[in-house]
Amino acid sequence: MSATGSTDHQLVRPPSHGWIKAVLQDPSALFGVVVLVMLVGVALFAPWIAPLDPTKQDLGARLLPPFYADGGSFEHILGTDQLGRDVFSRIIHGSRISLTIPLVSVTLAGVFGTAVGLLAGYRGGRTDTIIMRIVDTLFSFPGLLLALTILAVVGPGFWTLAIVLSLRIWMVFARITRGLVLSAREAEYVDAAELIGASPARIMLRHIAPNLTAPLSTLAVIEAAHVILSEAALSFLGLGIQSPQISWGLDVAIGRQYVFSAPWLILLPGAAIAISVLGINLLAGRLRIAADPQESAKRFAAAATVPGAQSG
Amino acid sequence: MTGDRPLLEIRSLEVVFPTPGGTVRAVREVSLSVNPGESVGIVGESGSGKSTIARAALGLIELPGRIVGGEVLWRGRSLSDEKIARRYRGRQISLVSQDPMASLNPIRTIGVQMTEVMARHLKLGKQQARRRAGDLLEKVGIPEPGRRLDQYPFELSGGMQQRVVIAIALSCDPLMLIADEPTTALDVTTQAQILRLISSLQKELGLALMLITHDLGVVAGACDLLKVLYAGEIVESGTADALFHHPRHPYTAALLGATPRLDGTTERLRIINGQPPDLRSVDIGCSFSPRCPNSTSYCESEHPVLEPDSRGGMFACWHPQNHLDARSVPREG
Amino acid sequence: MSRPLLEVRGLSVVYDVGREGFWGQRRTRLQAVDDISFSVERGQTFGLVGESGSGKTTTGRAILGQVPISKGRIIFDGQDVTRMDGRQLRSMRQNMQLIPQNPYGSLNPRMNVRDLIAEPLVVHRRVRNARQATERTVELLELTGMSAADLHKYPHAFSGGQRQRIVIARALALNPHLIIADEPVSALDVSIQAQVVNLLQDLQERLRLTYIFISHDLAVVRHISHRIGIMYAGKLVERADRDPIYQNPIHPYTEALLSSVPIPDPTVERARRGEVLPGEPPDPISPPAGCRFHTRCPLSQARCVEDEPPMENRAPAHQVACWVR
Amino acid sequence: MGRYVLKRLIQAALVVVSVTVVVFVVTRLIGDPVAVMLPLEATDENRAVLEAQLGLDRPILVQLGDYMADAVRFDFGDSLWQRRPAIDIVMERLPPTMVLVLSGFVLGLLLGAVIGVVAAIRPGRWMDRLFVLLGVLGISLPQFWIGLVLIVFFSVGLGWFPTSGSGSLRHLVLPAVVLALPILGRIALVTRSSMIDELNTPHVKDATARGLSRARIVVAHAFRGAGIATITVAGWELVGALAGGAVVVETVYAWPGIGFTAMQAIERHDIILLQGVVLVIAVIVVTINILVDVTYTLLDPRVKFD
Repeated sequence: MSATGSTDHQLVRPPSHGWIKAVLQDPSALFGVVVLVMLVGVALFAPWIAPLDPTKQDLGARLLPPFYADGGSFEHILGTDQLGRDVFSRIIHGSRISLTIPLVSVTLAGVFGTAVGLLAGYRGGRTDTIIMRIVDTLFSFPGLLLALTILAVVGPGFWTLAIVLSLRIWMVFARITRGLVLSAREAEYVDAAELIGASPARIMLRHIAPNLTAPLSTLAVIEAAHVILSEAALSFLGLGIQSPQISWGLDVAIGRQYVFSAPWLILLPGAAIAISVLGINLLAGRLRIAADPQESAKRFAAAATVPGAQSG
Repeated sequence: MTGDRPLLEIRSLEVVFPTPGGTVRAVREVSLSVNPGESVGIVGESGSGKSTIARAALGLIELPGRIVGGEVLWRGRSLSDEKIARRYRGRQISLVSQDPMASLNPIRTIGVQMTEVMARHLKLGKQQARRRAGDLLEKVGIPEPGRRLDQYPFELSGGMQQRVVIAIALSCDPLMLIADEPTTALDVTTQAQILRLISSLQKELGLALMLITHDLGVVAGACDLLKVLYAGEIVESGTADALFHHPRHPYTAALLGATPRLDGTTERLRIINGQPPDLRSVDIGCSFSPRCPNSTSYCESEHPVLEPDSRGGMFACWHPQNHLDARSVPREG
Repeated sequence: MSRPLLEVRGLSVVYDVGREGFWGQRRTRLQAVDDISFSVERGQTFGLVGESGSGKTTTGRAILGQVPISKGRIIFDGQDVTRMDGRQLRSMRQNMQLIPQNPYGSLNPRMNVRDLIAEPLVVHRRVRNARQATERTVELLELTGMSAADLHKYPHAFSGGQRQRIVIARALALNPHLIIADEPVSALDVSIQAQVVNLLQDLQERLRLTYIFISHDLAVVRHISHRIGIMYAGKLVERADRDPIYQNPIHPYTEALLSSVPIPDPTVERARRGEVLPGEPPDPISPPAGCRFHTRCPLSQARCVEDEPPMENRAPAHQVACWVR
Repeated sequence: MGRYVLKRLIQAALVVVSVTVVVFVVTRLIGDPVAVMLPLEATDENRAVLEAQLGLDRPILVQLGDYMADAVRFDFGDSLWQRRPAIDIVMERLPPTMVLVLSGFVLGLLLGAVIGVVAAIRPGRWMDRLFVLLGVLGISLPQFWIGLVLIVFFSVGLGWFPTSGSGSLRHLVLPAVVLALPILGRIALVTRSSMIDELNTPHVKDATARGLSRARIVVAHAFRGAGIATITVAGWELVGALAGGAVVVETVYAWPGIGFTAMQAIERHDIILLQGVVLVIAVIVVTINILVDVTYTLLDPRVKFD
């Protein structure tokens, strides 16, 4: 009804594939893409990239500073730790945990949570009430503390860690999926499809599911960042990844004892975590906008308010 | 207040909205003025630019929209100066917008929303403002005004909400009321109540009224003067009687023919073929020419400008209708 | 005339809308439709008119089996739909289709025109292969004034009026007998509204369709309907052929409704400064006893407050529920 | 309304009961508390003694019953490490945690809300971009790391603040800032986004058309609406700080609170003390959730009507 009627039409346009272009034009999202590509690349090719064996001890070369500090050299470009292991190589190998743990946890949580959310959203009624009551209850659990307790009692390890972390986040997938299904079911075109007699399976696959993919993949990216942080924190506290496996969080914990003499042992592995998570979160922020046409129209409007910005 | 100086004057206004698909030219070369006590109806379909004109009249073209030409003057002073606009807005020019539920803040009481406006413009104290708010609610026909002040908008029906919006609009004794589709969200019987209320308040208080609507029926009884908008331009203006009985522009005539009437006699409605133009790429010629029965190749290449006709009205058309009754225009069948 | 295509007898629909009381011990019920009856002849249009909350949309939904019926019968083509089992119902439903109000929301933005229009054909296995589906889609597009060039476009490429044509084509895909059009033109501009109304009339003639035309707009209803029912607060208050409704309305509500509709003619508008109907429709959760209109009715009497007026014949084929008139 | 309150209370009780059961299942069924608590060289006899002492030789349901009955009275048994009631230790260590968490929370909430509101006033401008980046940083930096980095710079390098411990306001600064960071980040991002939505609602635009001042529109209209989302997130963040952030931050700064105690209990295999910590935190978390719900009804009149 308004003069901007034609912009309203833009809002109901399906999310187009122009989002790749949009991501690349946004410097912070581009940073995120670069970080993610590097994380995956480094993790995949760690043995070939790392100059030295990350577990090889050299007690003669203990606590060597990185190249930029006094006494540093390019032989151990980021210095060595208290056992003379090469920090650069350890950071490169540490990326593997920071990639695999979120991959496993988010997949487990995503598949289970989405299934539960679909069930609740589609069946509705009593099923929905019971499932959502359970999900709400789990949301009120003291998360990290409970995870610590489980890990302390069961004993740490890759799979325990991955499962405990997925236990903390599956409810998010369940709740979001249910919300998406419910709002998609409200859509008039779903109602229209029901009226022409389309089967529940068809309605689910053809009319509801396409609404889920974009927001759920964005959610997976956000939760991956969350899992990386939790893994690092648990490993730092000594209840996550255990030596001789390599984790950035674990290395920071080791470096802690040398906070006065060898601060790089804290700064560098921690920076690896920070940069990875920052990159992923920045990318997720852009993906969220790309997944939501309304959000991107808003973004366009906001960009148009900046003098000199593109105006179509 | 002198009667001969217009309150609101819009001169050659041009407003654009950038969108991802191109820049929408929402309002093109629109000029109009409203004198004290006058009731002006602005009629147009969606996308015709009518709401943008309402916003412009309040100095409220919001980003990303931009005024790229012309000016809006309130009693001779430009409203593009935000400081000036802010002083008059809600004080001398008030707005009643389409959806009362959306127009009121859902989580603040009606009393707060009424008194904050009076505190701002009239510098009234809390008690004074509240008393005046109660009086205003009574004036717009809301029963138990004292109790209503402490209620939230969702506790009222749509018709009552719109009365509250009208009460807020009148709260600072404005000179002009802009009503932008004030009854579109309401039921027919409520619409009749609200239209009656606006008309009687306008007469009683000597307000100027700018009534913006897509519904020819709504302006027929409430306005003395009309402007017909098409694709961001005024294509015809004049007195209500002239426009309804002797439309000159083929669009005005076609709109009348397409409007179903309760007292109509024909089985078939007259249709206007085609769709309104895409405002992102407006033709050089007459915007209505692709849909116009009178259109010639000349219309496609030459843009008609508003010209006065013998009865004091204006129209922008190369091949206007004759002085015939709209209803005698042959109907498509 | 032969037997009507659709008969609605004593239809009532009650919704559960929540719980009440300190512990939520009472269920709140909303009687959306209360004991209404009407019939629709083949090839004709029945206009169902009312303001928001009057129950007109619910009535349409109940006929389509979209909301559970708490009382009454729906007889379609001589068969009682309310007594059918799942399979019979499924095949019966193919004969009734809906045209919803909002052409912007009712088309899946991720499907192109071909997939949208062919969906009913695919769902009900009316076509054997993609080629047949496309052929039939083109046929339907042309029937509704669109063209084959639009086949692979998505809804966002169309204006409201064009989308409503796509919606109509989709509704016609299964060759239905009855079309329930729920405010099909109220989201459209006047110039487009006329196109769609005329298209519906043309299609009715060509395909011998039967319509239930649900609308709040008495002016539009007048142009398309043969017979009209007026609803107020879940009740049908007046039912008659078109002309008597407009020329000799009997129920005071019908009269008030007619006088509320503005007429696009300043001379007429200025002349008809009659009383405006005061007040607002009652709360559907606790409607007033007696005649539901008595709270606003200028003619209300003691009896109206106590007893509910039955639907009675006032003239041939003209029924009214009112004690006073 | 009564139904709503009752429902919330039942749900709160349900959360506490299920946390209790989960802790019981984890410690008694999945894990082997005796093995965890005893040194490696312990004999079978030592085992039997400890089992009897903890009552682990009785049927599992009897154990659960006793356990629940005790838990209701906050009796979790004696800490193995300190040989005194676990609840006493927890209660001693709770106040420092509350001081830390509340100061970090208030800092994060206030700064985050202000940043979010300021950013939303002109979306897309450099100020907004800077604040968004700040917000994303807040939620991206690992707390244990940023805690150590601050120690490296401000304690080791500049000597402004002590590296660890408690006792003075100066001890509080670094841990409180670290705890505040993710809260600030999330609150800022959420507040900004809901402020932008709110500033674009028709009622805010119409308030502008009524000539209200920009300040009044931003504060009394937009922020009041956006505040509802902020409160929700603030509730989650407070819970997150208490049940997660505090453990990490207290460990980094040796802050003698409940999180530090939990880590000490784990190191000393003191499962009884650990479960005491978990259950007390669960009760506090549930209380916070109820408070958030109450705040809702105060802020949004529509909630009262369910």
